Amino acid sequence: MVTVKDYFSPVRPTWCTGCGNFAIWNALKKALAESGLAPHQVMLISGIGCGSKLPDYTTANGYLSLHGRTLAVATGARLANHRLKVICTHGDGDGYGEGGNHFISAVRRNIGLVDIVQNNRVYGLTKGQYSPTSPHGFVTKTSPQGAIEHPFNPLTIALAANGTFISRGWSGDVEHLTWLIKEALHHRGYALIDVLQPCVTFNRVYSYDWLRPRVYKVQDDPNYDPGDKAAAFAKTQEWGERIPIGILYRTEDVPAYEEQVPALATGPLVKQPLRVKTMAEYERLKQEYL
Amino acid sequence: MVTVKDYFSPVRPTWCTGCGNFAIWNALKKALAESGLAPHQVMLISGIGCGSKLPDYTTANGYLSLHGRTLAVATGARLANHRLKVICTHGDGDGYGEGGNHFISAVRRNIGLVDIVQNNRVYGLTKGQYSPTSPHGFVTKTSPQGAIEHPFNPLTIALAANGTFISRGWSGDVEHLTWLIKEALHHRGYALIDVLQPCVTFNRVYSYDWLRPRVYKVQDDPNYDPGDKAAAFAKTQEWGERIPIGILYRTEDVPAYEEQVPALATGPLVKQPLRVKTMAEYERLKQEYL
Amino acid sequence: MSINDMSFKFAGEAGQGVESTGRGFAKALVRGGLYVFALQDYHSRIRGGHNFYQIRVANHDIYSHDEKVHVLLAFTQEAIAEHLREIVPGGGIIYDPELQVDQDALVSRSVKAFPVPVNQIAIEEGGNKVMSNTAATGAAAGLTGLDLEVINSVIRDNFAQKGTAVVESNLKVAAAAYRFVREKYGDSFAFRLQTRKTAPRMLISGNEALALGALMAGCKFVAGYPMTPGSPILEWFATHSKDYGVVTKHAEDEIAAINMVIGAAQMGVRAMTPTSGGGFSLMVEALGLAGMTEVPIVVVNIQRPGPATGHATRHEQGDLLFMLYAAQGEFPRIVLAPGTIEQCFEAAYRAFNLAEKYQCPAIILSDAFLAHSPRALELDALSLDVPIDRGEILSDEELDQLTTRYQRHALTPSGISPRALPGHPKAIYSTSSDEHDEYGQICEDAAIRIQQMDKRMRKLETARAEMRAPLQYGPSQARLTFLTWGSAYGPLRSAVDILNAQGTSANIVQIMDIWPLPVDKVVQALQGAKKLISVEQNYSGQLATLVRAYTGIKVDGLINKYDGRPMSPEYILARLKEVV
Amino acid sequence: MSINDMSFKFAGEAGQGVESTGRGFAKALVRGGLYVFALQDYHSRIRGGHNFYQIRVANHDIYSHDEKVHVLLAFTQEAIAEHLREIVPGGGIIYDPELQVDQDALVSRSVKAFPVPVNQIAIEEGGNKVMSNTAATGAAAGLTGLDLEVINSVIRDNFAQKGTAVVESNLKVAAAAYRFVREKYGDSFAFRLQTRKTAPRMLISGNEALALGALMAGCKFVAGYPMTPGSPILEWFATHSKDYGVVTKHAEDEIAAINMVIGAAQMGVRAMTPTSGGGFSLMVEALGLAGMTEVPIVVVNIQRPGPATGHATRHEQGDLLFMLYAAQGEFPRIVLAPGTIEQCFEAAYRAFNLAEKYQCPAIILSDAFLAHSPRALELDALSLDVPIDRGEILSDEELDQLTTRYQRHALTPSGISPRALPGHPKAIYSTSSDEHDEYGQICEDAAIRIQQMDKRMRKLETARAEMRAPLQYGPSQARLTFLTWGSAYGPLRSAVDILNAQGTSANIVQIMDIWPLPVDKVVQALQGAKKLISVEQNYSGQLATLVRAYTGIKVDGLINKYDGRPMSPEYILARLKEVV
Ligand SMILES: Cc1ncc(C[n+]2csc(CCOP(=O)(O)OP(=O)(O)O)c2C)c(N)n1
Ligand SMILES: Cc1ncc(C[n+]2csc(CCOP(=O)(O)OP(=O)(O)O)c2C)c(N)n1
Ligand code: SF4
Ligand code: SF4
Ligand SMILES: [Mg+2]
Ligand SMILES: [Mg+2]
Repeated sequence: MVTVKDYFSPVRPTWCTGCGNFAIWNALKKALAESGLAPHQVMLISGIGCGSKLPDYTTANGYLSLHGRTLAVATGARLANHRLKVICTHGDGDGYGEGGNHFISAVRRNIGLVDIVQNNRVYGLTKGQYSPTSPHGFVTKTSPQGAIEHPFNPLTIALAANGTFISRGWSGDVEHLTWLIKEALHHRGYALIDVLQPCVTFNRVYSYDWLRPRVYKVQDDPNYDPGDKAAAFAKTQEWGERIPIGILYRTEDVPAYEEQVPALATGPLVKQPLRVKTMAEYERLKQEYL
Repeated sequence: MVTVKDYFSPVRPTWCTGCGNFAIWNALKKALAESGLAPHQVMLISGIGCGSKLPDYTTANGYLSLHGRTLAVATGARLANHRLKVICTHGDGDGYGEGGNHFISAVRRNIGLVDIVQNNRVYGLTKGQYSPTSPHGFVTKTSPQGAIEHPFNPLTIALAANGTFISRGWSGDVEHLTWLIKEALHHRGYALIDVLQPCVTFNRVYSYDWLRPRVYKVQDDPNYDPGDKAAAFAKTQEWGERIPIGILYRTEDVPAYEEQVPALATGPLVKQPLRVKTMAEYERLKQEYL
Repeated sequence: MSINDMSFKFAGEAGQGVESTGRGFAKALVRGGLYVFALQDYHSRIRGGHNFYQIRVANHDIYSHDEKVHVLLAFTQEAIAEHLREIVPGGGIIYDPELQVDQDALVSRSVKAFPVPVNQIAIEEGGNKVMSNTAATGAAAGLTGLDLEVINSVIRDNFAQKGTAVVESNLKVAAAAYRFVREKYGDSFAFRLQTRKTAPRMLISGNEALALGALMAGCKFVAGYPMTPGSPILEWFATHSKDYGVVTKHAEDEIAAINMVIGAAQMGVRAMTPTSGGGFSLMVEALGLAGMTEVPIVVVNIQRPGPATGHATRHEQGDLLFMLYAAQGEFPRIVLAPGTIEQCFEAAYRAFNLAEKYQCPAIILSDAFLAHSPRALELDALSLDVPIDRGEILSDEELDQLTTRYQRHALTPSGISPRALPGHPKAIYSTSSDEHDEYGQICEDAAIRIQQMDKRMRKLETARAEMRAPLQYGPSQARLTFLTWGSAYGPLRSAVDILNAQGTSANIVQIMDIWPLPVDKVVQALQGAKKLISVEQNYSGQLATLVRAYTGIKVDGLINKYDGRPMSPEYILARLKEVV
Repeated sequence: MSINDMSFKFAGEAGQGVESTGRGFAKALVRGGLYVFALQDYHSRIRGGHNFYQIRVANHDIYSHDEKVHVLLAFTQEAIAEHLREIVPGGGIIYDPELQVDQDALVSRSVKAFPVPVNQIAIEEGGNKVMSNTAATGAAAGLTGLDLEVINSVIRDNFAQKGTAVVESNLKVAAAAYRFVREKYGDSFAFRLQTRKTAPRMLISGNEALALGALMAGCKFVAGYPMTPGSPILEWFATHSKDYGVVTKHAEDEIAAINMVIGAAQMGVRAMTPTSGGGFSLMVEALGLAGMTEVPIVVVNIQRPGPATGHATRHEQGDLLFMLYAAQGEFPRIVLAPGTIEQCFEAAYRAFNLAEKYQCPAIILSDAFLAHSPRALELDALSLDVPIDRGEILSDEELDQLTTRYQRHALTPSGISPRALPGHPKAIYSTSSDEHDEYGQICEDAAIRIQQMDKRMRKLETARAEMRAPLQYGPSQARLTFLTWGSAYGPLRSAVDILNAQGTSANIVQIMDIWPLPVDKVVQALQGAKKLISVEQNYSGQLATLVRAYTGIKVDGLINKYDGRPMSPEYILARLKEVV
């Protein structure tokens, strides 16, 4: 039986005390264990940022790539070995800033990844510049007069890009987040979990105290239909006094990218021999040029 | 008085006979002339692709940048000289593929650009690979079994990114497109004009004949309110038997990015002297280090 | 009368089928037992402009075109204006009489006019003007006395997909044009072709050979973003993807492409991304990622003229030094620069071995000339002799035996750390683009930094020992030694043959294994040179710079070219007069 | 007893204010008329870990830290364990008695313990434990006999924003700690500080000087994406943006940043993007765009250790050759590599002139050590002597006179084509990243390609003539000549001073104007060298490679370092023994 302990690592996180990443880390390990996935069946892929250090603190296959390139690396990894659960953990700067193009592409592609975005709405590791999800007017080192742009709403964008699993969690509720990750692990295709992650050092606005009273669970409303796109659109736009968390949109009707690639029909690419009938193939190919 | 002739150039387009780019080119010149803008008041910025060659065929300030970087270059240009009308013309591969991150950012930023995307739903200049807007199942040189991804819907994405002017034109109706460009030229902030542009060589699906009977003008319906986001969301999702063109969403309530930059309050950056009071400024700055 | 020694030039607008017709004709020649080398020239536009396809034919293997044309197949008037001066005296032009041709100009150059109503023949015999190209090839066969059957066999294969009716019409058209020419011009033409009996041979370009080499090496994942002249490789794999079990991904951009390749390679799959210089520029950061995390990837840069967009469809070798130093920091990489079709295959085939042995990125640096120019090759020319070597990968059985925590970046004398592919319960590890310790954990310790740097850089020395000596061509003692790389080798080889035939002894040192530079082997190859001249398709003589930087040997002269058009033997010989 | 010649080390965890406290103390020392050089060392994490800030103090200008510490201000126990061995005999440690300190270890090294209850003082006198750092500085002043007033003046300035109450509390805390130490330890400490009367001097780091230089050069547009250690420049401009009329843009990524800069520069604005190696890697393609379209831009690469993410907060000079060859194809570029704070200013100030004169990208290659290390400078050390030169820009009046179509890329002997800024009715033009003709129109003609390539490359030769000779330091005839670049100059200078003092004559040739390499000037500077040793903070000796490639001169030895920590004079002298 897999337990959370299997995911323990001798390396201690370097996150600040109180950082919202601890909750995400715990929820992830719990969700994995409760889903019966052992560390060697899991590949954690991240980028660069505070949140992206998560795989370094976890016993599981892991790969800390470049800032912003998480989803591209993960896509290649997934296509190479879709027997492993490929899970991304990266910041909002990584995922929606530097990695914006990969984000939209991963969504449209419906590639089988669980994408946990540690959305603290700021650049943590580089010490507090505004991020794509920082609110208009947010004052930081690179926006001393307040950010001019309006924030990037990952959930609405994912919906617009035909996302198939669009959800939000938050660091203040590990149980709920654990549930969310488990749901995502069962999803067919790309599952976005945007996590409201308080950064206690560089973002004093979106604190636990600010978020806690606002957050509510969409799944608490039995009438909420996560299959209704127009309703989901409205829900993803909700922000302020009330902030919805949970699965805002979901469909299992769209096949994952890797289900549609002919070369993967016979199993994971990495398990296939380099060449089955080398000489026969070679001769056949050369015929094309005669 | 400015006339279309002012925009004529000795260089002849290299586009294929029947290419939808001719109509876009004509509409643009007409719209500029009818808006009373002279060629020296206009800066055309493009990337690389068939459509991106437009500035090379036009007498106006022009800059053909790199594939995918159109909007980034244009943003810098606009911030450096917002007295010039900065107009982008580039393909769907350029704008939504390689340039996807810049697209979302330009939309959120509401930077004062008119962005004409020559959306032929294919890569023309590189001879026919599928593009981000190619439909699922589209067979090309890079998708012999049909494209797996679901297409990128630029209008929905722009709406999701808080776009302020979201429109669609088409090469089959130069008058309407001219009107659209003129409207965009008056917009405060970023104006997207996604143009259905038949590529007669590499995209036999989205031909004039396929498009003509489907296209209808949203502005023909007096009840259509381009200020209603939910309605616009639905409208942007419409595709198939009926394809809406015109201004699907518009608001003039959001200031353009350049209106909010303190350094631009006194006029275009390029017109400001390098340093006003060199020595005084220098001494003041050095004080910071004493 | 000359037999089996001539050049054809098919010339016309983009959209007129210049390339496909030329290639079809070249294929027919190969099937007829002849050797051919074909050169393509086209503009970065889809229709119009002026393109050509030039085919040199011989009885023996040839590595280059030259500047003499014997038969011009002109599809436009411009084609004649453009190429008339290239036609040798006694050569001729095949064209439709609908074109206005200045006969005096032809006469003054002793060029013969061969008007053939190809359009009319196409319409009358085939029912469609598009077959005029088929008529032209039939005419060319008739004029040179080539057996029509070799043309017919290519028609049958090329149009098979379009159905028997189309095949039949084309055969009729070709035959009619052939007859027309035989009847009208008989055996009057001095340049003739005779088919020969040979074993079947391939007509294959550098890009095709490269793709084939990669596939045979077991490449199972190709991601890329279209960019001329790299895209044909991506498209080749897309076409072969299903049948040969290769995942091929046209990605959102080049950055995604290389990072996908890294993700796939990290999982244990042989993976590659093809591009050109501009796309490579976008891949630079990820190159360092592969270097740091020791992931074996293959990156293919098919060079074209820069800077920036430059000349999209043309030729240059301007990226050599860029390949060596691209990306921040220092890490081992392999750079192979093929100079012939065979070497394209070999480079691709070897690159995966080298990448996996040294667990680092391997770059194949080819170029547009090589990419686009097919040559006739014997079926056994592309050798699979080198066994596939995946380097130190721990098997499941070996991993089962592990008793201590797996060290992905273990310190070893060779610098190579045995790899475990992710997924085994005994070898769970995480690694990072940050500097890390032997386990792959992020680590800022100074001593460990040094260990890991030393370990990685040691691989470069290990690899250097197996990098191959430069290829040498020509007499070992010579008055002139040419240093070269990449496709410049082809025209240079022809030029050197001419020099030696004329009594000026000359030889070639061609470096294919560029990095890590096998310094000793290069010094050995160059040290006897009496006069050393670098021949490169770039402005600054990049190989000469490289060789000087690492061996201290300075060339005596540089023959360069940077107008987007490949060198020819004639060009080299003319420039040689200036530099010596 | 030693006066005004010692080093302080503030050491503790990230989040404890090590850097701000250290910098405040250094500033106080400068206000006290002393010279200081400060070194920062921190981890890529926000809290925890082990950081330090080391301040060397002297009566004369100093260019480097060294390995001797006289006073350690330990904020954690780890700090003592980590740094005890660096403390000179007779030196001491200031720490809060709450820390457990192994007194025997101190005694065995003749290091004195100076427990000061900084936490208690902070709470009792200031009401808040955060002021313990202020207490520590007060204590350091007390121990060394430094006039408390210089500390107070910094406290007043640094806390002014937080209100008088905070200022007052800090002053009280500092005074109390000062008193405590004076009372308890008196004048027992052998290393002492005496303030001196001097004109006001600045304490300024390389990044600050670089930003200041760029601003004074008239840089009006800065776009970037945060990346250590380049981000402080972006942030500096963001802070000064409003007051000095600079548009500062934190872009979506580095690719956007450089392309925005190109867009702005193309319009006529002086524009710059700061980054580090990883960000630079992403900018490579656009560098070629600026090269091809002849747009003057300034790109700043503050190097850190690679490959890939490497050591984000540490130091290396591993990107030199990358800067020279980055991007496909060949085009002129300028590369300046400052080695001192003054040169950081100068490089930024000159880069804009050079970029605009030669209408090409100019790269400033600085590094983390330079970026992070402030030094005391005279107010007139950063000279504005070079006049601003925008190169050949046509004025509105000149443009009014134009009678023929404007040629953006006109052929000229210098290769420089007079620029018209977009917007004038007489000079409407469009240009392209494709190869183009003189007007900027896309053009595939071979002759025009050659003309435009030659024209662009001519600029490189024009520029080469004005590139400055290497800076030479030390006696002109010497037994040892050190070749160096970048911040290695600082520690090397100290080492050379020591060598000369010890009777081994030694001098330095520092190359700041890297590209186009002023070959003749470099040869002249190096040709007399008896023994030439390259000193570089990288693995392979990149400057040595560069010099060999273009001058043929080979160094006799390499002193390198690649552990992320800057060199020290001691390190250089120790390594020197190995290489000679
Ligand atoms: C190409 C590149 N650009 C910039 C950086 C510097 N960088 C490191 S982390 C980071 C941002 C971190 O923000 P986010 O992704 O939101 O993660 P967080 O630290 O907030 O968890 C940046 C810009 C980098 N490592 N690589
Ligand atoms: C960095 C880079 N990658 C790829 C290319 C090659 N390329 C040129 S145009 C083009 C795509 C053209 O498609 P699109 O933008 O839709 O324009 P269209 O030709 O269809 O008008 C590509 C991939 C390039 N020039 N630069
Ligand atoms: S800076 Fe913010 S995000 Fe980073 S570890 Fe600290 S609290 Fe967490
Ligand atoms: S290929 Fe398509 S887009 Fe390009 S010019 Fe031809 S028709 Fe137009
Ligand atoms: Mg963040
Ligand atoms: Mg297109």
